[in-house]
Amino acid sequence: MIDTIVAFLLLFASFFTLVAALGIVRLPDVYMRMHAITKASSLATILFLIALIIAHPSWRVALGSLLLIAFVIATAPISTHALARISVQLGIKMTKGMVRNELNKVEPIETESAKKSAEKSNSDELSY
Amino acid sequence: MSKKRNFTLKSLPKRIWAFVKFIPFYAREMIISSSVLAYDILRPQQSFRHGIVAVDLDLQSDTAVLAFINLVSMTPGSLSVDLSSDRKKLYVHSMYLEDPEGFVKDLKVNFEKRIKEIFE
Amino acid sequence: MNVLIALLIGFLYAVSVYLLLRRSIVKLVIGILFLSYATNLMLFFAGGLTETSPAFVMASEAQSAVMTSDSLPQALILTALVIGFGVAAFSMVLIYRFYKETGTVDLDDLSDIEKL
Amino acid sequence: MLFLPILIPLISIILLIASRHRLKLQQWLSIVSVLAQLIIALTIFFNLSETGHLVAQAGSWPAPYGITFVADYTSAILLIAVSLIAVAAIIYSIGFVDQVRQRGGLFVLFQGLLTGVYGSLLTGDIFNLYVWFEVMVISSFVLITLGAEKQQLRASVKYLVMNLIGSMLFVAAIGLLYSQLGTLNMADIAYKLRSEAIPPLVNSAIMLFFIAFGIKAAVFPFFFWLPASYPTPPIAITAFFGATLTKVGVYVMLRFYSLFAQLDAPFWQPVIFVVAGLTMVFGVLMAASSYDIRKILSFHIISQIGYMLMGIGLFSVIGLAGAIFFIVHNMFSKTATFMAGGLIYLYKGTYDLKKLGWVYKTKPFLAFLFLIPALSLAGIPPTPGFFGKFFLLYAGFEGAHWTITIVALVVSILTLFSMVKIWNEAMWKPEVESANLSVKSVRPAAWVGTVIAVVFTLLLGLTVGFTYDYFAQAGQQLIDPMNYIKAVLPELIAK
Amino acid sequence: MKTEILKIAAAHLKPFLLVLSLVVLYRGHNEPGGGFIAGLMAGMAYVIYAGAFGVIQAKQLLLAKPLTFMGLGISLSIFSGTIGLMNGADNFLTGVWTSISFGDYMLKLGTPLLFDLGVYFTVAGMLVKVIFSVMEEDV
Amino acid sequence: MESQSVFLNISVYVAFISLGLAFLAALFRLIKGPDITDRLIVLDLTASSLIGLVIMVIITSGETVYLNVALITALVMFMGNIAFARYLKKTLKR
Amino acid sequence: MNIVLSIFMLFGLAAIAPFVNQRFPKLSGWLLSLVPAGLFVWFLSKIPAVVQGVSISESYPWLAAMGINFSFELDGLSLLFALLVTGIGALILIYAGYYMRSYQKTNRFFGYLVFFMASMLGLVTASDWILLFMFWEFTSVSSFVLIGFKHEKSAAREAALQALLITGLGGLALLAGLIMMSLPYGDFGFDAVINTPELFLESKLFIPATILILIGAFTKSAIFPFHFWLPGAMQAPSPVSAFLHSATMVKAGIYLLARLHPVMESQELWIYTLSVFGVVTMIVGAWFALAQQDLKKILAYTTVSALGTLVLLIGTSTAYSITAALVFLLVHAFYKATLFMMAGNIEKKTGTRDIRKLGQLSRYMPVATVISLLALLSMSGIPPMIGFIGKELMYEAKLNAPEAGNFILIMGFLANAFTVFVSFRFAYEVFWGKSVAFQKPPHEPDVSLLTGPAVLVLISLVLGIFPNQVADLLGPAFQAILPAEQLIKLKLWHGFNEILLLSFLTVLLGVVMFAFRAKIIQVVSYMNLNFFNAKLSQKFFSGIDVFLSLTKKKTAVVQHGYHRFYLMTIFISAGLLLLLTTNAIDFSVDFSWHQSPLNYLIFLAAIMIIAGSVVVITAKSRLLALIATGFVGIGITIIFIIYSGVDLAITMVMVETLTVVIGAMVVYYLPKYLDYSGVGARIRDGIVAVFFGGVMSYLALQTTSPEGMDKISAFFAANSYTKAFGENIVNVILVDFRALDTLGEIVVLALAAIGIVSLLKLNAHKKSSR
Ligand code: NA
Ligand code: NA
Repeated sequence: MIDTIVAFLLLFASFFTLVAALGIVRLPDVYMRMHAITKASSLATILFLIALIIAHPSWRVALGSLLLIAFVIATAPISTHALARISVQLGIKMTKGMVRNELNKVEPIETESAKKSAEKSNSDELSY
Repeated sequence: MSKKRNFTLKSLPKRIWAFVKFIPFYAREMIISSSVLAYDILRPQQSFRHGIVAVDLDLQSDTAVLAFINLVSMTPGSLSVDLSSDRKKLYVHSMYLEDPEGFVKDLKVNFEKRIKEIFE
Repeated sequence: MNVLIALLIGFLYAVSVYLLLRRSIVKLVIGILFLSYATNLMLFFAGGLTETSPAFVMASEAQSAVMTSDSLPQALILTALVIGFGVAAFSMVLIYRFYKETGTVDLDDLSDIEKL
Repeated sequence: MLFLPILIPLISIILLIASRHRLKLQQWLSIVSVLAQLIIALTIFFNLSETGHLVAQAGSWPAPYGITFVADYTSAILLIAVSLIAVAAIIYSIGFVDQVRQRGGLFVLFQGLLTGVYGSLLTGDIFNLYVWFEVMVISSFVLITLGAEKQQLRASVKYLVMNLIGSMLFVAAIGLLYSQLGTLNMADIAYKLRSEAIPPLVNSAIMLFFIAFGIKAAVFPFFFWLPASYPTPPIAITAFFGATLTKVGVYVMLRFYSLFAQLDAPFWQPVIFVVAGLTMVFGVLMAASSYDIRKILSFHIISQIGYMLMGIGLFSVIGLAGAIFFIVHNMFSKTATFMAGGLIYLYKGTYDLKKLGWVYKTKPFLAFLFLIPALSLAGIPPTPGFFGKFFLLYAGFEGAHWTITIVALVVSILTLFSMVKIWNEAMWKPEVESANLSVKSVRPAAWVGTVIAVVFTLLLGLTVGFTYDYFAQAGQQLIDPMNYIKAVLPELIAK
Repeated sequence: MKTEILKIAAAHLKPFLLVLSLVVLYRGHNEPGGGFIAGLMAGMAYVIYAGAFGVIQAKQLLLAKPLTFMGLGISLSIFSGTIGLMNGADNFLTGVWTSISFGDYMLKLGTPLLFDLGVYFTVAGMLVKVIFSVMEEDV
Repeated sequence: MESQSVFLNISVYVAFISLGLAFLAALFRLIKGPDITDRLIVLDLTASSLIGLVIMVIITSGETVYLNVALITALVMFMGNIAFARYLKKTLKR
Repeated sequence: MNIVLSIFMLFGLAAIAPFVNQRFPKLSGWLLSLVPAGLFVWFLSKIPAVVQGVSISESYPWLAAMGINFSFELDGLSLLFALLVTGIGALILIYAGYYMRSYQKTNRFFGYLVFFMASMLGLVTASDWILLFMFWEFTSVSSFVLIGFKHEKSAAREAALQALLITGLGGLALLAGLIMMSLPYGDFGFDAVINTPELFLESKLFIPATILILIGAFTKSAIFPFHFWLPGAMQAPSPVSAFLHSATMVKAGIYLLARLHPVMESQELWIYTLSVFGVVTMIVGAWFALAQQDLKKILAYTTVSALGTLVLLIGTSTAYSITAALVFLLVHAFYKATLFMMAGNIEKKTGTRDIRKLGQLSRYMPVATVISLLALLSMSGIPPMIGFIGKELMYEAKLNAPEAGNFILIMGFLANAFTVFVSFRFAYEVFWGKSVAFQKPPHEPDVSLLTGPAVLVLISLVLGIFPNQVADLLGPAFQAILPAEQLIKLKLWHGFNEILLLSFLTVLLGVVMFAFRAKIIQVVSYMNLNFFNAKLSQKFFSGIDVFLSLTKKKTAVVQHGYHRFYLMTIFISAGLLLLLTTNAIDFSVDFSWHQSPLNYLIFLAAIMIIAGSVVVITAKSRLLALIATGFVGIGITIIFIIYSGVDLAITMVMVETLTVVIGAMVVYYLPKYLDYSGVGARIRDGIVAVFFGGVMSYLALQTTSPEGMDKISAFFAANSYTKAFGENIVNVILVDFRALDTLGEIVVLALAAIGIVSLLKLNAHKKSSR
């Protein structure tokens, strides 16, 4: 029974892994590929972890797996956000069919004060 | 930088309940979003109406904002791209932007409310 | 599969040598990284390969004879890896400063140092 | 006690980091530290056991499992030599090196280098040796780039890459050897090689080791990095490098030859001789055709490494004693010449022989300071250089190794030539008026350091009658490493 | 880089990573982990923070200068090694163990753990120092 | 796992194969690009594939200590992403 | 008082000589000469003992383990030379005290001169080969600094270099020869080889050792073909020429030959070599003296000739020849030192040494004229000077030569006649001849300048009349050289015999030649220019130049500066060296394969590694290359995961990512990739890469551990929990079993961090220029 559940979970996980893989190959622009990574890939990881918990039930595994699931959920959107944002800033074009882009014109990229304070710290009389 | 949270002991059970309710919702959203994605990826002819739209946020605490961002990214077709420096405006990329206004409204109604229940 | 890994080791050495022989200083540094890959793999391989039996002794079975993978090469590679990290970080910063001072990334521009 | 040579510099590093904003304190700390190192080195030397060994196990784990530190006459002698040279080098650096570099970590890196050198000299474990080598190498990387002047950076790239290749081959060699013998302890390896059939891969592993050490020691055909890099940092650093880095490479070759390679001497001896001869010849030819004091001296380092290798290849008591003596002599003499060269630079603003001149006329004492170690390098008795050469020639003729011995003879006349060249051009020639030289200020510590190094050089030569016994004992120990093995593995041998 | 999302994330992640790093450090003797890995994790917490808020802010968050951490780390490692010297002059780095028992659970404490703590500090300090220095080149 | 069902066995192979394909897909995107962020998301996919791979290794071998590898991979890749984003930010300023 | 003390007194004197000269610039010569004069007297007092055969010897341990000691012995030969060194030395110091006044920086001159004196005294009294060699080298070095005393002149520097290199070369040959000679004894004392020469004579090293020792002696004593450094050495101030380059140092080679003669006298190699080189040098020196115009060069070439004569006489090895050699040694020292000093005086007073610019000096400096004439008479072998006795003995020796006597006689006759011609020419052209307009009329040299010459000439005269006064001294010296025979009795007058006839004919020929001097000089100059234009000295320097430019070219080939070719050399040589070691290895490979899903992961890892590498190599963007590097790293991590390296995999992932991250941060500042290499270069590099990779693969294939091998890691597994209280063996190894490695490792990290900061923040150049 457990074997079967694990097997199914693995198959699902494999499926979403393939979805992510195919997505990164087939989807037309970088933004959409990020969707594939964020969603399918994270889901696959989570499914793998659940399969693990079921296959090898122990506190240690459960705790570790849950921690990992939490971490994946917490960080995957953050890193895609960072990449998506920089893609916009780099001016990487979206593919045809774009309806609107409200991000283009806002947000100056850096502030003068930060630059100045950075220079100050650079010129510190600093030995090694 | 972190805003004051109106955190009270009284509201704690309510929040926990909201959180518990949130988990299956989140799981469902994830599965749906991935499945939709799977469909889009597997179909031979791809065409999308996509773009980036701004969503005005009413969330107070950073944690809530973070959770919202997270949720948006995990739901079908949407991906958080950027947050304005006053943390009032979230820019979201969507793969299915047939109706941008409707999309924004959907986000606010469906997700922001739930997040608010948990964190505020 | 031993043959495969041995060939991989050779392949990594070859890639490393090829990269080290480039004129670009960036490739030189990447070549160093490859050299350390090849070397670590060599050390790992030479220590003997044991599948999925990590070098752990459980408290319960401490008294019995334990069969684990050879722990020593792993510890050695770890040390080498860490040292390699320090050196690699230094190398990277060095090429940065190098470029800043000399304005070139072409190693052939260095050939005048030894002019007698 | 055997761990003190690495502990003292390590603790000094911590103290130096803590006092990084107070230069004076750093200087004094460094001097005190190297003096303490010297005392420890002497203590170790005088506490060697009846068979001339001193063994300690890190973590009290028995050999061959834990890391062994071993001192025998060879390592103890070199320990003393290095700490002596460190005293001179640190004092010299205080006077010679600019404040920016002194504040920028010079002293920490010196101590780091010393840690690595002492560790390499004492360890009896091949992987631990790699670690100390790396400590040494990273310190030298930083020292060679310290100050980040254009020339330094240009030179450091070659230095870095060659040394890294050496390190990597070193690790690969450890892997090969471990796969065949299952141990890392040098004595254990030596014992296994002597008690069992030698696996065929062992020679390949040793060759990899020798290639790695050969790169560090700047041996033919792996020496290219040295002339490119040594002349670029402040000469105080170069002097210290010349005295330590390459010598440790040779020391390790000596050790490995004694413990491992001598078992297949018919294979190794010719290899060593060919390499030694070519190293001598190439080094000296390049020195002869060079016109920069630092370059001439750097090329000489290469050439003289060849002599040390020759001693290894000869592998007789006198030959090995000669090799060790040559190492020590070269540490002192070469450092002293570098230091005197540095003083010339401070007064004249250049190392270029074509621009230099008149030192003999205007700074006779400096000329004299240069002369003594230069005579030593040229091999004039009773300087140590003569005895080093003498031992090697004696052992060469004794062992009927004609070719290498004759090469050594011919090379030494060329060495004399290049020394005279420096003398004629820098000391005797009238000042070249067109050379517009900026004269830097000379702090007295630079003089003191030079004088110390010169005095060490002289003393080494003058006391050879008293010290030779120890060198001979060192040679004897290397020829028959059974006592070494017994000292490290008492239980194993008892079985 | 100043993304608000990242700032929020980094602020939330940092304490989590630091605690996690301590766990990894402590467990290192029995499970994968140990001073080096834990040290890198702790360092990364600050690296991520600096990535979000900038080096200057991240620096202000440090309890002491990275170099001090490195010095402290090496000192700790050496010190842990010298404890063994009480039992003999050549017992450098010899493990000295003691155990505290909480009922059934025995907490084993020994100098190797102290040694690992030294590694932890050194590595963390090193990583922070290096990455911050590189970042400072051009904020 | 001592006695695995055939189904589980097959699904294990399927999982390994799909993970392998994911790596290859990542490789494809790495080579193809075209933009720099395309190449960076490859790191993400590689990381999650590696995590999946590690979990599969645990499932098949029962060596739970490998879980740490997965955890750290996740952490490190996250940091890597942020650092790269920062790097790209700098190219913007040029 | 003993020998060592006497030598040390002189070394001590050398150390204080500069200060003495500084304090008493007018009196320094006289003051300094007191010590050698005193030593001279002390050595004189040893004559009786030496005559009686009492050996005066001292020995102190030096490198006793190798049979090397501070051993000194005063036998007849040593005493003879010691007297020459101290006696002439004292006179030279007196002379130099005045002579050097016109020079600058004379303080160190006196130091060097006395240092040389001490060295020379050591050389002739040492009875240990290595000790002798040490003093031998000392004399070379002091000769170097003295020849180069006027170092602002490039000619002086070159001459010094030339002399040092020639004598240094000889020194090395000598050292090698001495080592070879002493090898059978394991002892470097004279006694060993002199008492039991068979051991050496029968050793297979005899021939090379002899040749090497001869090279040493010949270079020092300016024997053909090494003679050319001596005329060059005339760059030295005259006291130096008088002392080192006529009376003492150049005799060191002769001393050595004499020393070894008892060992070698029966050896044909020795006899023939000495005879042949002696004859050639004798005639070559005399010939080249004929047409010289520089007084000191004339004297230098006659010195070469005299040195050749001495070698010939020793090589002839009869009672006559050795007696002749000893007498001629003295004779030559006396007259040649005198003449050099006079040449110096003349130069000092007239400002030139060119014989064509001199003349009529007898009008200005009669005393000097007399002294010079007497010395020239001695040189010409005309009675009553002792030179006559010397020449008589020479002829006698040549007549009695065991082989080729007639040839040697004719050559000796010619050489002597040439010497007579040169002496007459010297005397005539300088003291009479045409009158020259001097800028300022020269006058008689000062007393200090004449004391030395006068004393020496006087001795020459007295000994010529009462030759047997020296027999006491020469007898023991003779015994040291040729123990089997007796010194021939010395007489000024042998009656009318063939030898007297020869002497007469010699002078006659010299006089006849003098009569046709203009023609002869013309002919000789012409021949020198067209037939004997060897110009060895020039050839020596052009040889050095050729050598230097050649090495420079060769060096440029080797040390070409191109980093990647260095690396190529390294990899090719490393690969070849490794191949050298593989002949014992048989190529048997374990192709075994066992079924497990994990095994297939190897292929995945392999694909990732290979594909990633291809991307790295072909990448046009630096960042792509870096990311692909990380990709390869993950491939390797997978291998670690499959084969149980848990901590390894974790660390690898972390380190890998951090490295790539740091790389990206840094690479950003660097310019974009450029295509530097052409297809040819790529193919060539590819071949090198495949070669080295192949060798490493091959080695990796051989690493299968022997069956049943004990590994030390078994100990770690067994004790990790029980003794070190840890379940993670790898970690226990890192923090306990091999904590020392880890300590080193964190030191590396700390130093790397310091280095990185210093690279980024330090700029010595900018700060110092500020
Ligand atoms: Na080196
Ligand atoms: Na040297």
